[in-house]
Amino acid sequence: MSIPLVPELLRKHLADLAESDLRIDGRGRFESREISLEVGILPRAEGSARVQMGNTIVLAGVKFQLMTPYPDRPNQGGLMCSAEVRPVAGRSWEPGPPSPQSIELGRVVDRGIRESGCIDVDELCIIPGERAWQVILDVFAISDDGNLFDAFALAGIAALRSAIVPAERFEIGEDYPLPVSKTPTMCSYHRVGGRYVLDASKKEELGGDERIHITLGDDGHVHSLQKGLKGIFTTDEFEEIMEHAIERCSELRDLVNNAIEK
Amino acid sequence: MSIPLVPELLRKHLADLAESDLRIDGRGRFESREISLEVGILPRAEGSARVQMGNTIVLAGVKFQLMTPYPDRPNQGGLMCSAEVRPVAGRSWEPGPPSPQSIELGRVVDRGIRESGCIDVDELCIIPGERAWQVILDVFAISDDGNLFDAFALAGIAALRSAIVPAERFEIGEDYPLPVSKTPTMCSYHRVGGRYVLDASKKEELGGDERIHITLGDDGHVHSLQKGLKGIFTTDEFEEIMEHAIERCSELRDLVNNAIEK
Amino acid sequence: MSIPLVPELLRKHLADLAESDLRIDGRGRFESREISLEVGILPRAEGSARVQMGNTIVLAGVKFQLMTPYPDRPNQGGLMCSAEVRPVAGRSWEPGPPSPQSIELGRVVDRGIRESGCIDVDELCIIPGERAWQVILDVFAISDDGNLFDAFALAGIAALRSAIVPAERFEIGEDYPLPVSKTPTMCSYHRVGGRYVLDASKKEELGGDERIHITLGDDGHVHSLQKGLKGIFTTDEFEEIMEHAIERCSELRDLVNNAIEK
Amino acid sequence: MGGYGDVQMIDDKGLRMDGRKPSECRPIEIETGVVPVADGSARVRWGLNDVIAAVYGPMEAHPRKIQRQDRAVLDVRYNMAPFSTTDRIRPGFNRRSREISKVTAEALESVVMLELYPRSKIRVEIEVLCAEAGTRCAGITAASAALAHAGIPMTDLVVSVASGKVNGVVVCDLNKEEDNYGEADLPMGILPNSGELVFLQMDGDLSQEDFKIAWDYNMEAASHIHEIMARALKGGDA
Amino acid sequence: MGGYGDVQMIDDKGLRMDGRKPSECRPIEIETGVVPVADGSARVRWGLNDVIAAVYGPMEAHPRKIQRQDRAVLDVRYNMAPFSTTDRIRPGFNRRSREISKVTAEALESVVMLELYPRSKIRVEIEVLCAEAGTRCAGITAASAALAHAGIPMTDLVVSVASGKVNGVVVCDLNKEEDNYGEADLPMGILPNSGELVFLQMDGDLSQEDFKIAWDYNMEAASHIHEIMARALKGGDA
Amino acid sequence: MGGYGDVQMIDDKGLRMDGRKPSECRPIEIETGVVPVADGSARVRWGLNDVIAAVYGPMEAHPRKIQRQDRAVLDVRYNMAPFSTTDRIRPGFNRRSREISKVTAEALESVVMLELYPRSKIRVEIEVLCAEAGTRCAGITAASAALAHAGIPMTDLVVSVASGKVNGVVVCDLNKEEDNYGEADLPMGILPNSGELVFLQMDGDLSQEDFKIAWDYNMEAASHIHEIMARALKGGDA
Repeated sequence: MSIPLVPELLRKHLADLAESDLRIDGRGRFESREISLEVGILPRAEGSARVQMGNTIVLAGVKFQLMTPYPDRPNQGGLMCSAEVRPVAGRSWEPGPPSPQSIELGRVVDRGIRESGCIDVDELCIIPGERAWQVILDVFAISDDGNLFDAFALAGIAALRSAIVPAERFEIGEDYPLPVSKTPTMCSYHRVGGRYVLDASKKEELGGDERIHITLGDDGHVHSLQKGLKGIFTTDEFEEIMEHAIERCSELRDLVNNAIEK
Repeated sequence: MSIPLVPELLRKHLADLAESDLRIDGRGRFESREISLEVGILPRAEGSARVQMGNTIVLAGVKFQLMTPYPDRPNQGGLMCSAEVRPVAGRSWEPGPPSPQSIELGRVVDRGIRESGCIDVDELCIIPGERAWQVILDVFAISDDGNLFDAFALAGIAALRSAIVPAERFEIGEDYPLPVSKTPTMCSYHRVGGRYVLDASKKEELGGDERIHITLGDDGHVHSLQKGLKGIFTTDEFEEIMEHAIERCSELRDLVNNAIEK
Repeated sequence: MSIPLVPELLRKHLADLAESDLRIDGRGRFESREISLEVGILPRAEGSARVQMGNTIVLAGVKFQLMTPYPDRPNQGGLMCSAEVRPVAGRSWEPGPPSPQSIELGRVVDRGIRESGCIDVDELCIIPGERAWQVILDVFAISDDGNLFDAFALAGIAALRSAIVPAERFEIGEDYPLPVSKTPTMCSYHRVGGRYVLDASKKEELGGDERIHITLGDDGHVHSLQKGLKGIFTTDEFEEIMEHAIERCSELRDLVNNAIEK
Repeated sequence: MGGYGDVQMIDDKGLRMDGRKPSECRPIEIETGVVPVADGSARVRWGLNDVIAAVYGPMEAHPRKIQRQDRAVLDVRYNMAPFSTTDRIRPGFNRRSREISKVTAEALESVVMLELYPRSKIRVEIEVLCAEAGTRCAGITAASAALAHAGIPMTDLVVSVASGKVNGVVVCDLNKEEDNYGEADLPMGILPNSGELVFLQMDGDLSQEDFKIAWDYNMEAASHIHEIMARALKGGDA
Repeated sequence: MGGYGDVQMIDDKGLRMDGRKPSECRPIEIETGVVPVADGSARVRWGLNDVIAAVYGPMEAHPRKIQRQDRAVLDVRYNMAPFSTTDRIRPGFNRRSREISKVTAEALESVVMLELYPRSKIRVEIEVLCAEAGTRCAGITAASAALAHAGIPMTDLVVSVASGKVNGVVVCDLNKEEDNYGEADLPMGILPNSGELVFLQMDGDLSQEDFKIAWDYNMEAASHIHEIMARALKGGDA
Repeated sequence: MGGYGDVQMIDDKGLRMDGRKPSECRPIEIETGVVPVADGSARVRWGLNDVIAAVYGPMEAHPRKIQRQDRAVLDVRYNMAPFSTTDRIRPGFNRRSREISKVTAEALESVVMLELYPRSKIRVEIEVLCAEAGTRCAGITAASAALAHAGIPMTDLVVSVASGKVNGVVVCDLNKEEDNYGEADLPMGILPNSGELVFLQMDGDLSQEDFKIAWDYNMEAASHIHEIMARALKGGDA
């Protein structure tokens, strides 16, 4: 059966499938695409990761810079997370200044990592008031076949966990692994055909409605939430996906741990 | 009688009224709309003012920052006046980078205040060559029903005159009122229906020609002039409005003095 | 005979002329338009030059600033070459951010000068790690009738060779001529009517194909090359124009030397 | 870990520094018609927050490429005035404002009957004149009131409020100090008639239990805010 | 108060540092045809000022949204070349240039018969190559000459000149030192045939009496500049 | 003169630090299909360079003003990922990238049969993921392979390679250290079937004799790279 390309027909098609609890690629409602995660794949970066989820592929790279601490926080280094989507990643991503879509993606990924407190900026201080490390995480989409949010968050935390502080290159002691105390992971649910599904593909995004992004920490604590796009949802619907997210985020955390230990 | 919306018809209508020395809202040629001026209305600003002239409403806020004096002027602080019109203020104000209209408005208001010398930047110096105050005046349009220039200038000088230097917050002594030695005020004349009128409404601006902005100081000295828009005027015409401006600017100065003394 | 304005017809016309080894303005294949070069023509610049090649007119000005050397190169000053084309220079130059055409022009001219090593940035250092001269060369098109590249390069090196370091104005000793150890010159060949010609006019540019820019140093050494625009060329074709360039660049160098000595 | 544990924001009786109970909102006032030249407008004063929203339209959408054949475009801008905070805000591009504008637009699109105005545009301008924690909630609330004041048909109003956590206690509607030293912030946009949601964000650290309490506080506060809004709109939607 | 009172710019005989009388202009030269590829062009050398203006058009206005059905659009840009001043000027956006471009355009629109060229555009490019006080006046004057040289119909020429005040004395056409230490500057754009105005700005501090003197100096200077311009245009408008 | 003469990059036997002969390239691998959602894509690993190119189109060109009635528009972007170099690269406008994008586009336009797709657009996106001298050559090579992989008709492939000079010796395909201390760099874009050129740049200092040697090294290397590319494309063009 061929898949319709016109958004309204695609929408109808997805709704029809949903009636029988089916998805366009045969997955179950809360079934994700196959995920692979590799770390240490970018020789010029101090930490890096590659995530592939179906045909969605993203890279993350960590770089370090020296900075002067801000006067009002002399004992702190910095963490910067940057995530723009360049037009290489798909037909719909246009060149030009960052779109609102791209800004939202970057900020939600940033908050999930930052708000978990997994990087202690106090530990990044070298000499109070004078020198500190600035950690810069750049996440980069190679191929967008849907659900960039989860791929970005996963690649981002894995790249941080694999990062080595390049102290030798800056002539301030020996290299050492960046301390990362937690492993926040994100999972996202899109409303497709009227109900929420996990890990939507690009086609499901195109024919779907609002999405909800949930970032949970090691202990199941909530670190970040975001509802995106036009749509109305109920407390019951939210509780159902939160329940699933607790389980799924834990699986993703195991995936990161395994990749790092390799 | 209904007011025409098409510019050319509006123009004609205004010209017809002018023949009988009438204005679209019944005012006399040199009669302004009702003005109200309040100061101290923005809790986060160190000085503030609100001006309402008919349905034109603007706010001004003063903030202070510490700066390092410029090497070639080690004994001087800084004064910055910023006035952009955001799209909240009316249907015709578009989002985007500052339009030429907005830039002209900001610069004319800035010059009227700056060129009067009402703020002595030498008095803003704290430690020569090291620290000085930078005074930042931001003027902001809430509702543009014409003659933003006069409303901006009035709110701007009133906000400055009401400002308290926040020395305590920056831990350099006690708070004290910002010294403002003069009270420059602006009044603007638009050519409507062939002759100049005071305090044009938005409709009069739309159906009118060039405008002249006059800023006078306490002693009737001229501090700033600007002719805007396409149009030709004579020396006689200018002398007539200058004569009126001397009186009007003095009334506006009284308005500021009264608001401050309250 | 009138010259066609439609690009395709112009192209055809130029090809027809080329068959008889003719050019649209009667020149030989490797014949340039008349060139005039003057230096010292801009009173506010520390060095300056004006080049006219037919109806192409450009100016170059040199300014000096004090800079703090970069931490990793404490003994070096700086050289910056900037060349944008503003819309004054011709109907086809649009206002707005620098076009790719303008960026290429600036960078090719910059490389020709920089890569020759004619300015020794070590000689620009005043106090190692603290103060050095930054030399800024700005090239500016007044009238573009084709071959801005060669005009820019010629005006640029002549302005540098005429420049006086304004040490007195900055209170660090006496003024002295900027040391310029070489005189790189550029000549450019456009494919017009199927074969390369020297110093193409605007019409030839409009009806032509790719162009090749060659910058040679005092000893005939190659300092910079650039092929621009769509087009395919052979090694033999390149060798022919390189052979001519060796001779032509030397003539242009004499022109600079003569202008400076005057 | 961190210093904020030392700042005592909740007293022995379980009350907050400004005397509120954990579930209690700051005082809120809503007023309409504050921008005379707009088609609809509202002002929300909420603690020290002072936020106005103005609505222009429906009007022709141009350039034509932004037009939608089947509905109106909702063009929402959230902006903080330069003098709205302790440290002056530089005008211009701002990633935070862009994101808040986007999620605010998406919340409002969920209720505005855009399909009634094909090929047109409705502009919603939110300006924060004075800021004290919770400006995005005040902005969404003001925008919803301004749309109603402009007579734009909506399936429901939107009220927005945030609960959070401070000194380990879940509290509703954080003030500035609570926000500075707080551990989490959960803003929501709620349809008061159905209890459904159109806006949700969250930052910080909340256990699943605390999260549920914060959620419920927001739901309760939404009813309270709705009463104030309905009064301001003179029973227009209640 | 302030140091400029100490700098003596007017000597015992009432003459200025460069020997001029208070009402006297610096030397002015006007030349046309300086940009061969333009439809019209002019160069004004005025003291050390060296300013060129080029005119392109009337040409088709595009994109179409900028077209006016009943007249041509006049697109004016004033720019200072990076090497035109003692301190190099960085290329790029500049609020001062934008404002001068705007008021210059409005001055010229007042005389150019734009209604003869509906839906078209006329570009006027003003480039300051060397600057010494009064560049906006030199720019307007050059632009007016360039428009005439391009054969664009105008109801009158525009000449522009500024008077000001230095050491308490009103003087015409300030040079750089007078501008640096001066107390006021009053640039005007004058139609030489009618004595009417199309451009007016002023900065500084002038009493009403001094203001009138400065005004009259400008009017006189305008006649003088007009003669020079008319000669340059070969009697084209005189 | 200068310090680089002291760094010995060529050993007694005339071999380079990484063991290569002067005329020898670094190892090159080419792979296609690396961007699954693109219409064509290729990855070139070349020394430590890791560069991908993706092709989208032919697709409708919009806005319409960029359309060409007689051919497709080739829209090429070269970009370095922020983590591709030792010092992080800030995203955003970059004059170097703009120039490389332009010359790359012009090289490819010389072979892509654009006239087959009037009014359409072909997007070519080149992303440098890891950089080690010669990224523009790797980018052109990857783009050419990606266009072939997308099935876009071309009159020939383009392979690109640079030779240069280090310690006075002409060498092919400079690595990072050689590039840092080198005296010249001559990148060329070559059509492997005809030996013609579509891309040429050069920086530095080369005598006419050395220049000819570098030219010939590039020509030889082009054949070698062409073999690798043809294998990657499964004989698609060989």
